[in-house]
Amino acid sequence: MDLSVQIGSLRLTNPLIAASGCFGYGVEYADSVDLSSLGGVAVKGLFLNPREGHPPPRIVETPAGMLNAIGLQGIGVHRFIREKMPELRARRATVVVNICGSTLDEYVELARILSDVEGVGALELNISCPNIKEGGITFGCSLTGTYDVVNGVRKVTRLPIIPKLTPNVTDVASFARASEDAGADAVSLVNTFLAMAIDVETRRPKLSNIVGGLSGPAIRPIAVRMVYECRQMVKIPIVGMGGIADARDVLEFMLAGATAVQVGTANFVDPFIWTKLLAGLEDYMARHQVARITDLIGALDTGAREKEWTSS
Amino acid sequence: MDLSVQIGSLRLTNPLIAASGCFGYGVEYADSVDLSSLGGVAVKGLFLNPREGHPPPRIVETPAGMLNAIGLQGIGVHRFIREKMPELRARRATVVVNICGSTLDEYVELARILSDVEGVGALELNISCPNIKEGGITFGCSLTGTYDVVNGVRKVTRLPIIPKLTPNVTDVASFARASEDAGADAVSLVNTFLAMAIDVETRRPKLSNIVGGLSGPAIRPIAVRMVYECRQMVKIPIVGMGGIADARDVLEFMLAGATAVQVGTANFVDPFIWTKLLAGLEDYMARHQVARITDLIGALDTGAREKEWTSS
Amino acid sequence: MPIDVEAPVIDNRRLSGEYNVLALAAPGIAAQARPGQFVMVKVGHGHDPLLRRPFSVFEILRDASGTPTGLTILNKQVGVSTSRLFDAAPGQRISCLGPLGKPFTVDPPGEAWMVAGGVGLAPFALLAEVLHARGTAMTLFYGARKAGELFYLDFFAQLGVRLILTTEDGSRGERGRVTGPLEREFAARPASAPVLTYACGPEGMLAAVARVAARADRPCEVSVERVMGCGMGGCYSCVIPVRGDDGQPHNVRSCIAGPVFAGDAIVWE
Amino acid sequence: MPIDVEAPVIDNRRLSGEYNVLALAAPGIAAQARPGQFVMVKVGHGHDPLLRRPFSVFEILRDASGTPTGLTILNKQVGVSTSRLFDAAPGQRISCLGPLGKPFTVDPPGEAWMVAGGVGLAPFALLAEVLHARGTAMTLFYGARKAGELFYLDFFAQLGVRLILTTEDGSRGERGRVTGPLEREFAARPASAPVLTYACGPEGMLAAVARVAARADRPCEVSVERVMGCGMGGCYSCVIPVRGDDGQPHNVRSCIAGPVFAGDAIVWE
Ligand SMILES: Cc1cc2nc3c(=O)[nH]c(=O)nc-3n(C[C@H](O)[C@H](O)[C@H](O)COP(=O)(O)OP(=O)(O)OC[C@H]3O[C@@H](n4cnc5c(N)ncnc54)[C@H](O)[C@@H]3O)c2cc1C
Ligand SMILES: Cc1cc2nc3c(=O)[nH]c(=O)nc-3n(C[C@H](O)[C@H](O)[C@H](O)COP(=O)(O)OP(=O)(O)OC[C@H]3O[C@@H](n4cnc5c(N)ncnc54)[C@H](O)[C@@H]3O)c2cc1C
Ligand SMILES: Cc1cc2nc3c(=O)[nH]c(=O)nc-3n(C[C@H](O)[C@H](O)[C@H](O)COP(=O)(O)O)c2cc1C
Ligand SMILES: Cc1cc2nc3c(=O)[nH]c(=O)nc-3n(C[C@H](O)[C@H](O)[C@H](O)COP(=O)(O)O)c2cc1C
Ligand code: FES
Ligand code: FES
Repeated sequence: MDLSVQIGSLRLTNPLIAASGCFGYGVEYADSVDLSSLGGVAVKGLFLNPREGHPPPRIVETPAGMLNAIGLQGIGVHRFIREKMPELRARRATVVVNICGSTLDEYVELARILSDVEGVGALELNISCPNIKEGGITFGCSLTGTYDVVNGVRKVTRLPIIPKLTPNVTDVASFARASEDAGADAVSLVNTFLAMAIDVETRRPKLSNIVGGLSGPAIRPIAVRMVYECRQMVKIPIVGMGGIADARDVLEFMLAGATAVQVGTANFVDPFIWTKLLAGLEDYMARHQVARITDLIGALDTGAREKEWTSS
Repeated sequence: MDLSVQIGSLRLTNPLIAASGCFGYGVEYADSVDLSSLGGVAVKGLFLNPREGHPPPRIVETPAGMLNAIGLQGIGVHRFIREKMPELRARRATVVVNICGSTLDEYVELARILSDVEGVGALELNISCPNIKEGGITFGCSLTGTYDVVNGVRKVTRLPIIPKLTPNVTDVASFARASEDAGADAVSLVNTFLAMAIDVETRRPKLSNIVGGLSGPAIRPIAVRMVYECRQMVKIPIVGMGGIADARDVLEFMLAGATAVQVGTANFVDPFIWTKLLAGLEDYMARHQVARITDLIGALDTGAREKEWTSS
Repeated sequence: MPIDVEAPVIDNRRLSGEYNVLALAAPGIAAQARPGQFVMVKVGHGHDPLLRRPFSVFEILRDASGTPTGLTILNKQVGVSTSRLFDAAPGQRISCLGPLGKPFTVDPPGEAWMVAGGVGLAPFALLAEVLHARGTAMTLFYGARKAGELFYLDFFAQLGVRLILTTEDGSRGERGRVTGPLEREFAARPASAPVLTYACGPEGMLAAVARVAARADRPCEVSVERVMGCGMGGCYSCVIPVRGDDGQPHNVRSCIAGPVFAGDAIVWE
Repeated sequence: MPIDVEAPVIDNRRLSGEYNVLALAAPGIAAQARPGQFVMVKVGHGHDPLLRRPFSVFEILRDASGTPTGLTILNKQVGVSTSRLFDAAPGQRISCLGPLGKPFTVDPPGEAWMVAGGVGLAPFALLAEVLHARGTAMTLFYGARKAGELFYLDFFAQLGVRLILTTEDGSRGERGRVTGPLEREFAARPASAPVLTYACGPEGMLAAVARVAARADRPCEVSVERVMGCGMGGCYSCVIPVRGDDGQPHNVRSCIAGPVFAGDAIVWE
């Protein structure tokens, strides 16, 4: 049974990637989870410089979902390379570095710096974080902004680059297309949905930042639709995510057109989810006699239904 | 305690409206629910002519939500006026007629016809149904399309008109603005989110229409954010909806800026929800000494927090 | 008029690894329920699962004086909610809305044939009880996958119901599907003998029964199972094509126009 | 290393209309847990509620031979999950992940003062047991809203803990807040007497305790309660400002750098 998938020049042993911002820098989980057993580890979004992020409350639970407004707290790229990369290399993790800039130049600079770092497997361009004002999502909500960031980064790196798309747009597939045109190796989607929750007793927003990003099972049906739309529009691989909580959900994204998936919120609920997901995929492949998991990518059958009945 | 609210020239005895497509033509519930106790009843979306809608499966449950692709099955405006309006009048329901056209002219024609019908309280312009190909959402996803439909209808009716906005856009507030500019008395939002679900065992979409609209508690945080955004942009009343399931949820939408709300999916779960919602609102108003519910509209407090502690 | 009750579980009897009979204290619903009607059930709080699920009223429970005290449902574990119903503990409360839908005609022309496939047995316990009280002669054609999935046979036998059983693996009764013996019985019966056939089970079976009955020129009523979002006519999820006055198929809400339909009204796909 | 157990509920003891002690069979976690550590608990299946909730390890349960068999949590009903924990039935399984977080220092300089506000009592049962085994002299300053919300007094008394109680309504002990007597005790004690103060409760109380201890020039450890999404360092939801080497406040994840911090490390808001 072959679970490996390919994202540009990067081969993943399986399609399961820990989603950025939901797995710390990976090292936090290194004692509980065999990092090398994951397809990849997307580390928390990095700016050039350290950031403190937003004041708490930073998360709030909603029906089958959660809002977050972390505000991209992080140690910055230099400390990341110094303090975290050695352990990630030692644990043989396939590292996807999620980068975020306030300006186009910052993305390019980050890409340049990371291109020389041993053990970095791919760059995920976070142009879709709904929680910060500067940069990020302003690129992700504009087709030319998206094109420019991808194109700028493309010029300075041979690492696979994966722009991460926001779902807060009318036509996400056009952003996938702009990314492809600009030379992206893949696109990943979705980042979180801009959302809010109010404490009616105090009449205040439940998050200090007023708005935050919705993730978790609640958004899965929208995310699957978006992956499906992008699949019709681009040829490059799609990394799908949004609410994956079991192996069936992984398969749903893959059938809709994803080559690999990321798991975010569900890791909070179950840090040991990875072996369960892998077992579920293997069980499915065995039951359905699927030799290579790549055979499932985009294998959604939209034809007519057969009719048959048993005395069930 | 005054629970009444005003939408254009229409006074509602309370802010609770049954959402279109989730309450049949109202008459289905007339034996179980006192229709005159509701702020309003938005009837199932009507075209000029009868429609059969999509083949089943038409709904599928998702985490804290559901997808539907009913395809606007309906009896058409003429049979509605003949067969349903008499009972709705007899039950003293405040009727909001949700109309849908394949062309601009059809919206205008529907508005013209309904303007002369006794007992019609307002027109909700469904320019946001994600489940049909012709018309509807193509207007709702274009600012000029939205403007044109509202403006066209405005010219032929003095009934309050409420364009219903789709959340499947980058900037919903700009659509509220276009509606206001075109002469709408209010806007309602959100209609459902375009989404899909796949049966991984059969590798087929779970809905016959492949995609459908996501509703229910799952979407509430996104819908509340959108109401909040529109509140900053327009002066006309907002009718908020999306996942309301208890009185706290109603209050959340009102604090975010809604003058009235609609309840859809939750009515499927609990057809007797209306008295519970009303009781919840009254309890809140009593506890917080709110004399007029209109005092709560947009009363979100985004200021800083106080600090205090007790030995709890 | 349907009512909604937070009904305490009185009893949960396992019939097999998949089937159980759940008894709910819901006197108000029980007092109104007629054979073929259903209830919409929600297990647990929170929004996942979100929607209610439809279940036929299986039996009416009564106290010593005959006053209805509750009802049972025959539950087959197939997914989230049915699994929770399978595991429900006595005392637990389950939200139960009903009775809903159009019942069977309990005024058959002399003889009643009930055709059940699997969990499609559910509406027939109550129907048999009501028809037994009227003195109607009854036959139950009952098909299942295997012998261990044929339930309540004594119950029906005690009401004087003639049992004709089939299993797909042949482990009890005739091997094959339930429409086989049905066809033979029709053929064996003079065309003038007054028989009303009732059927409940998978849709393919219902279509086959309707076809067999039509061929034999007999009336038949089928109880259909479409995915139901509300059970009250609110959502239009549960439609089934029914031939209209214009001779054309029209989508009709099976929750309020059904779940019981004349077999020849439905346009089988 | 934290482990995840589908722990059966052994016992659910109600202490009041809001508080209960829930005993869970989780030997693997119990064997590792140290005072001040916590577990992340999820009640029920489905995605609503979605996230786990953090709870201090209250007591370690042991069999006759002293081998750990499980743990208890002291639960206060405040919302969805705590209500489910309040109503949990023996036999029910509850997903329990732990032990997590940095424990208290169990090596106090002679004397240990524990300061608990309300449900902030939770980490001190285990701490008292461990310190008792070491022969450390202990005092518990314990404040609640009213007498009926002061629990486990006998438990602490039996371990030789001196009890200083306060209630907000004066129904038991001193009226007012727990920091009042704490301040007085500090004043009464010679500055050279070796005392380590531990505090757990609402953040305002922790800040006050830290202030009082600093003013008395004593070390203190506080266990903070921030909303936690994961408990493992994954989400950055649980941060608290801690003074860094540069003298500036930096947001630090309280789930892995805490929940126990030196009182003077935290930059109280
Ligand atoms: C009028 C009527 C009467 C019924 N009576 C009985 C009965 O007496 N006993 C019994 O065991 N079952 C009965 N059913 C079927 C029962 O409603 C479904 O098995 C149940 O809804 C499945 O719920 P779930 O959460 O376990 O499954 P899910 O996890 O939701 O889904 C599992 C499977 O069940 C199907 N399903 C889901 N929801 C429905 C729905 N609302 N209606 C029909 N199928 C659905 C799905 O398509 C899927 O294939 C009846 C259905 C109808 C329409
Ligand atoms: C390290 C730590 C140890 C704790 N130990 C205990 C304990 O031993 N006993 C006990 O009763 N409680 C303890 N708590 C608090 C407990 O976690 C919350 O009361 C619980 O999460 C509320 O869950 P809920 O679903 O009932 O409330 P919800 O319905 O989710 O919310 C109700 C209220 O609780 C607050 N809350 C929600 N989630 C959390 C969270 N993850 N952390 C903190 N507050 C939250 C919300 O802001 C809201 O005001 C501890 C918290 C932490 C951080
Ligand atoms: C707490 C939290 C922090 C996140 N931080 C980042 C981030 O730093 N960079 C990023 O690209 N996405 C971030 N995300 C988005 C996730 O990577 C993912 O796109 C989203 O949560 C949807 O997946 P899920 O439903 O599986 O969580 C964050 C999400 C959460 C919940
Ligand atoms: C089954 C179903 C049918 C619907 N039909 C219509 C419709 O005909 N016209 C319309 O404007 N909205 C329709 N909607 C959208 C609802 O009116 C509402 O906007 C949406 O469901 C969000 O609210 P909720 O989460 O409370 O259901 C429908 C929704 C559902 C679930
Ligand atoms: S189930 Fe909703 S209309 Fe029939
Ligand atoms: S709770 Fe997730 S980082 Fe601390």
